[in-house]
Amino acid sequence: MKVKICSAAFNPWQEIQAYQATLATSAKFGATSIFIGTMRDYNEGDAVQSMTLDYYPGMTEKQLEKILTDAEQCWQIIDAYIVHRVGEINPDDTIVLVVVWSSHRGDAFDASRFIMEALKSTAPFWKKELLESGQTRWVEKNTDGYQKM
Amino acid sequence: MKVKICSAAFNPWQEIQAYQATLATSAKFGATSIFIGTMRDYNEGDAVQSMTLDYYPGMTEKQLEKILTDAEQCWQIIDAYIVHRVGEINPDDTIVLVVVWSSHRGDAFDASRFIMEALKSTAPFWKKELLESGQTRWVEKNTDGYQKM
Amino acid sequence: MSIKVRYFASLGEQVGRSESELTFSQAMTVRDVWQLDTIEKSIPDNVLVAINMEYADLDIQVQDGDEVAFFPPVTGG
Amino acid sequence: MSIKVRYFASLGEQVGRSESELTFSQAMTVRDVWQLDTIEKSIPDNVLVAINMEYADLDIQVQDGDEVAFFPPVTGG
Repeated sequence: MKVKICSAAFNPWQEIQAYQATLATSAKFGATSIFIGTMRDYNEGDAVQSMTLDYYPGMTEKQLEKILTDAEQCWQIIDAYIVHRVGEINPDDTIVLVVVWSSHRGDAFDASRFIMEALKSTAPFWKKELLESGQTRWVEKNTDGYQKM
Repeated sequence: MKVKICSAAFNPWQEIQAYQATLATSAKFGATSIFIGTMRDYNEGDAVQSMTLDYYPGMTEKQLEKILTDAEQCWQIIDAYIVHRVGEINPDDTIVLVVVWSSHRGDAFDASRFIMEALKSTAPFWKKELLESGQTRWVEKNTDGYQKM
Repeated sequence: MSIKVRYFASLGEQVGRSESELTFSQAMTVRDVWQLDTIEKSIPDNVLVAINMEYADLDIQVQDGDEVAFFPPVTGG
Repeated sequence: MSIKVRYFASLGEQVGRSESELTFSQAMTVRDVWQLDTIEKSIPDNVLVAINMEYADLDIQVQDGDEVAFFPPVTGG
């Protein structure tokens, strides 16, 4: 299991394939569940030009690792990988990638969702948006991923 | 939304990228949830050499399309794509790919899981395994993806 | 009237064929079709049925030109 | 004893700096640290606290050499 903080744009498909190639357990994972969060060009009704993602170097990695360890204790996971972007971000850029490899789909789905919710509520990242209007604003709170929007 | 039946091995990453490139709604999807089912080299305690996936041409596509339409009625989906393999399959080959693009992660997670469960319980596909021992056997029943194994 | 009957996967192996053409004059349900076409074989509890490629029940009456399919629990994905 | 205090994101902007070094002799909780270091500013309801990069409560007593961090609700992912 591994976490990675990226200060430059990354290609999620390359990241998944490169990490998957390192798994010794080829042909043992029947289920791969992947979540990709992408920057949208709008938020709360406003057009967003770009975003800055701030974090707490050291604690952020530690917290992401803790989330993976927690997930591993609740579900049967073969491996898991988190990549998270920081710094200047443009619309269409990948913000977060979560991948869980498991023998069975129930564990893969449960664990990937748990990881995303835990990341959204506990991993020290903060978004500051630059609106098309030129204004900047901090995003105040993440929404609950289990509630329907 | 689209479904595709493949009689030859396919690369899930290429499929996702090619389909995603056709989406007109770039920068509108914040969340992508992906599930990939891969052939394992064991099942129910036995080493499996290869597998044949039988289907009902015509009905299978129709049923997969119905599943996508049902998902679209329950969740806010921007697009969704299913690719499913048929014919001779080897360990490590991708059997199924489900991708859901949405504005929010709750919808993306819910819909992709719904699609997988509906596919597993209603899409006309049948697996016949060739064991390392040389015996063949039909897989009798899919397990419930919501129960922990 | 005449219908096409199809059997898939393990069910095709049990019945011994994957397709039949049936011609008859009286009204028949899907269950009757099974009994007529697979003499002496009782209908499996977990059988799935489709008429014209849509799921249906054993008690539905078949129509001229229908394609009736019988198959075991699905195991894709 | 001395500790390092850090403020992140909007909280750093509110407090007017991202880091302080504090030296003191009496026992202090995280809440005391906030009050000592950010005079006249009441502690926000939704503030999150970490000591040495692990989540902690406002009532925990700080130790010499600790890094105490205050930050707003997280918004990653």
